[in-house]
Amino acid sequence: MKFGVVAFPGSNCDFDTFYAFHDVMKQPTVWLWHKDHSLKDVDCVVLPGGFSYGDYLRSGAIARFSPLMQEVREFAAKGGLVLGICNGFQVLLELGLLPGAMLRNQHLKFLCRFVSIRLENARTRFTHKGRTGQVLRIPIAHFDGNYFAPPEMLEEIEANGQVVFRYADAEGRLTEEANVNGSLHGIAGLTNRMGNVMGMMPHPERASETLLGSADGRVIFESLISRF
Amino acid sequence: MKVRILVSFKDSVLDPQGQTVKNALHTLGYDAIRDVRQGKVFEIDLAGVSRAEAEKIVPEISDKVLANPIIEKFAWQIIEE
Amino acid sequence: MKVRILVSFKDSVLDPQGQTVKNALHTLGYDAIRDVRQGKVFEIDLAGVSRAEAEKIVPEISDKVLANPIIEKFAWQIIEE
Amino acid sequence: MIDQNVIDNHNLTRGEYELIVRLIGREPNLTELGVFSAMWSEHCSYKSSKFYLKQLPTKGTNVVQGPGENAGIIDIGDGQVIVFKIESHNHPSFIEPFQGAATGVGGILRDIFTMGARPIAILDSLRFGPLTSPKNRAIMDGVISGISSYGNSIGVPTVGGEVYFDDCYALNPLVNVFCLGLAEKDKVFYAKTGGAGNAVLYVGSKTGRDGIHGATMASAEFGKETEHKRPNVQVGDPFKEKLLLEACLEVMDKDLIVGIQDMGAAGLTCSTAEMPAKSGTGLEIDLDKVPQREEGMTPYEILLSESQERMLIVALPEKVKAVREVFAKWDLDAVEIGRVIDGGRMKVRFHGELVVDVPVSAVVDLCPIYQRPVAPAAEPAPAVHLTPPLPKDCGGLLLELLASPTIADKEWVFRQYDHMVQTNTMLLPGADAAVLRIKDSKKALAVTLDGNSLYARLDPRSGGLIAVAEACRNLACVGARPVGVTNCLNFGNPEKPEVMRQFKEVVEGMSEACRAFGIPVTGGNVSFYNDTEGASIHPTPVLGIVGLLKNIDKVVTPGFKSAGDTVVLLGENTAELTGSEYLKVHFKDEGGRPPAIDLAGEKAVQETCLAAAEAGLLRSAHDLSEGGLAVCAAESGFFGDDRLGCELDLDDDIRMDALLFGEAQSRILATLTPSNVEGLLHLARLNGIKARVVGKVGGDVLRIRHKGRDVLTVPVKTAFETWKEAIPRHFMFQR
Ligand SMILES: Nc1ncnc2c1ncn2[C@@H]1O[C@H](COP(=O)(O)OP(=O)(O)O)[C@@H](O)[C@H]1O
Ligand SMILES: [Mg+2]
Repeated sequence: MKFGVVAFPGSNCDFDTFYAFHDVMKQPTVWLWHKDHSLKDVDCVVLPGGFSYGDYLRSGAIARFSPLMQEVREFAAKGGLVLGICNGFQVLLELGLLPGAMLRNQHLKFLCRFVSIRLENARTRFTHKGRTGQVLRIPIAHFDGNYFAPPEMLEEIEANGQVVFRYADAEGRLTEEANVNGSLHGIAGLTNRMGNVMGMMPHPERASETLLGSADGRVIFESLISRF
Repeated sequence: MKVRILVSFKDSVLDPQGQTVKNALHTLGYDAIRDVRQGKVFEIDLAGVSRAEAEKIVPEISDKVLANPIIEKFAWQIIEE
Repeated sequence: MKVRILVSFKDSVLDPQGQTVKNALHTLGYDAIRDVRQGKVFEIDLAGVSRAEAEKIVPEISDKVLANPIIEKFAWQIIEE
Repeated sequence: MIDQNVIDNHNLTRGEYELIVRLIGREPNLTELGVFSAMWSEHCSYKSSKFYLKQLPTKGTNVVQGPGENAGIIDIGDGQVIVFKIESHNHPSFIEPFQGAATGVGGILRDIFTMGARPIAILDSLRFGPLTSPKNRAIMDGVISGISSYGNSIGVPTVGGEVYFDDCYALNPLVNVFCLGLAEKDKVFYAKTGGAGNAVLYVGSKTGRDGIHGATMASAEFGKETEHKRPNVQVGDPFKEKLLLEACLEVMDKDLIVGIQDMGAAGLTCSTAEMPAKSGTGLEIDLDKVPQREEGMTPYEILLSESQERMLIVALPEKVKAVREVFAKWDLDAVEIGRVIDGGRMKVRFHGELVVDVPVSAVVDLCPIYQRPVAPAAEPAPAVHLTPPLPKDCGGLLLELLASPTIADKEWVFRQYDHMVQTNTMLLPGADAAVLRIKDSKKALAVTLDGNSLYARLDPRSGGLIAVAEACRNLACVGARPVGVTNCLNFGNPEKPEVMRQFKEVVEGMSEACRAFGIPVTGGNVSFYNDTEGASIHPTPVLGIVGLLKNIDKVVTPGFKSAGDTVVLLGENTAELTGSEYLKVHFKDEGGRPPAIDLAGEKAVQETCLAAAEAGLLRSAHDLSEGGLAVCAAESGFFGDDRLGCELDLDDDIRMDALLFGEAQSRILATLTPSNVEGLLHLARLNGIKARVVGKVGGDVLRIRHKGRDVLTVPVKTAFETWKEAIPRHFMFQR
């Protein structure tokens, strides 16, 4: 598996994400520059977290116009794997590769902490190494992670099994308290209909070494690396 | 030409910032305030653009860039010819 | 009564958001855009308030809560009696 | 022209003005006067503090760069260096908390990456007035949002710091921001010009009218006039700074530049004068080429603007094109605005006219140094200041202390900071010190900020000593040895002899302690004139100390790990009461003397803890500070995953409240598996310190017995919730 980590101006989890794939998971990993038009034959494009373009206007809103995003769009349409983490998720929403939008966290504060998320669908390319119902401990760090979709859209997402992660408590219960940013249906991560594009607010690259408190995020990397 | 574009949440979208402002104002004793909605405003200076062109450009950039149509709506006006 | 309050940075204050939006629009080929300033807009619903009262309340809350007078300025209008 | 009024408005004395005339051989014009006034301001010239700062120990075998550059540099081996510094942004943060604090972060980050280091951690030391006042809450909320907005956006984790509350900060909050960077030893850059003919490039944001006289503002007391100084506030642009950071590190990595300096206080003036002054050259710039945000700016305004996110770079002429290309890649302009010249003068042109022509040395090095009047040393306060009645309900007292915002949980603060980005943070905020691993190595860095201003007010010397000792103790608790010190000295008006006395004694105390610990001071910052309406803040030294762990596996974390572990107290319980948070919170009494400190004993305690950590004996360690033993034991419960209680048995012959809540120095509470206890006690004997088993971990209650009698029993859950809620409850309805 060859991974490509996209660097936008203002991305700041790009190094961390690169490190997780390249150094922790020992996978061939390359940089993809936002101004380029080449995806360098990668098997999976990763849009990292951060504050692309300062998150001015709206999170992810400006990055979506980067030249490279045309390629990403075509790549995704052909079934290529695309993972968006945090700001990368927001970019995918703005690009329309994933449904919905992000609102400001319900308490209107930036929130950085470990959370528990429940794996809702272990039959995706991103999660097949995990178990449905499994609880992962992974950090979040965002201001705009309050997931929103209009009712019909939400219904469709649920009906298709596109929801991959929901905020939960340590036992996997979906409580209001555990839904730290106020997301609709507690959605923390979802795929597109085809299942080849996933966005998630929690940062798996921050949970890939026990040294840093958790290695639960590796489930996602390991799923990507091994075939179905 | 100067145009002003107002971008705000659709009515169906909760506006926690507006709510918080409302609460803050109530705490200060401004009880007459029934509702607050918060949005964004852009004032854009367009050079050498006719009215007709502005009528094409402004909705285009509003829809494509300034507002996210899933959650937001926009309105605009010319404030200086 | 409904009022609309526009809050924006004073002219001499740097507006990084407006600048970034302007650059993005240039990249997209909208070269006519000379300047963009981004601000906030509040739409406030006031119950049982006369015009005279609004003229007292609105500048007061704008100054105290909605705008930061050190770097921001505000303007307001009645949009619905 | 220049009359007394103009001189006064520039915060210069008549004598200083006359010196300027002598140094340049004529009357300065208004622009030149502006240049001198900014560079000779207290903030930039250190004219009141320099004399005393000289006594700080700055040498050490690992010191690559001591004070005098943008930041200090320490060698940590394997070809790597750390670069760190602390800065205050007190005045701007009072005027506009959000932007003031945000630009404070921006400024200190530039000081670090100017030297070729990638910033890897931010810490902040914050002081506010009591949270019962809405105004203080608004300031705190704004400051924290500002730090979070800037640090999070640029992607440098804010991994720790401190938040204190006291009345004295109500009209003068303190915002001190520390930044740590990591660089390769042979890729460090300095503010130098190289030889004549080199090109001078301006990079970053355009210059606007913002922040003119920021440096002078920070060099005067706040009074009524501060009102019209307000438009000086700058707005930070972290996105621009992130681009600047990446572009600067890239031109350095490619070895394309000769020297570089950020434009901080005194803006373009400062970098234009300091770079040649350090290199024995001159500099010539043309202001018409300086990118400007506003129309009709005067040379005075362009030179003194403190617009953020700007840097000055010197490059060989043949490298200019390559430099430009790197900046263009990051969507930034690099504009050639002048060149290096021989002859040691700073020459500034505007519309073809020479508007400044002065010797750089006069501007940078010849500002008068003052030894301002110092009030006589105060009589030592009585050791026993008052004898409060012995408390009946110690459990209630513990809860009262845990609810005191100074002691309470700060999670509400640091969850707003991205403290994990860069994936190095091993110990999250809340621990005694933050610990960062260094990728691709076995090493880790520990960092802490510390300073107790009540101690410093009661006895400035002890305040200085204890601040150093406690910061080192924090490091010892995680298993790290201190390698370098930076400090931020926040004081009132230095023209007051009492303030100068405080300053002098604090610096003496700090110097003595740093010498005793053998750690070099590599830089720092002095913030005077923290007075509002005539009242000075408490003298507030904030120590930033960086420690090194050779083996990351040996890091010790706070928090009880498992039931049955033995609790050992290192150090001695002595009857200290005055200066404590206990007397302050419960009796509103802030008199007397701060706790005594004996540096040799302190070192021995720390050495014991470090040796035990290195031998892998410890399961947890936490130092005793504000709130004393009871608070330390409670917190140790909170920090563990299972929130365990403990039972402690004490038999010291001292007042029970002093035992529970007194702040006797040089103590650490450690836990171990029972089989390791003898090993620790042995190390303690070797180091000649007192150490004893005081209890064991377990249960869900914190229980302390004194001479066989239960004196404190509190369910951990109750204590935890009190501690947890104390700060957030003030912000329930805050925007
Ligand atoms: N309290 C202090 N202790 C040691 N060095 C100090 C102290 N205060 C200032 N310095 C040193 O004096 C020099 C000038 O400081 P400063 O003007 O704050 O630097 P900058 O212009 O980068 O902000 C720096 O090298 C700084 O480290
Ligand atoms: Mg500097």
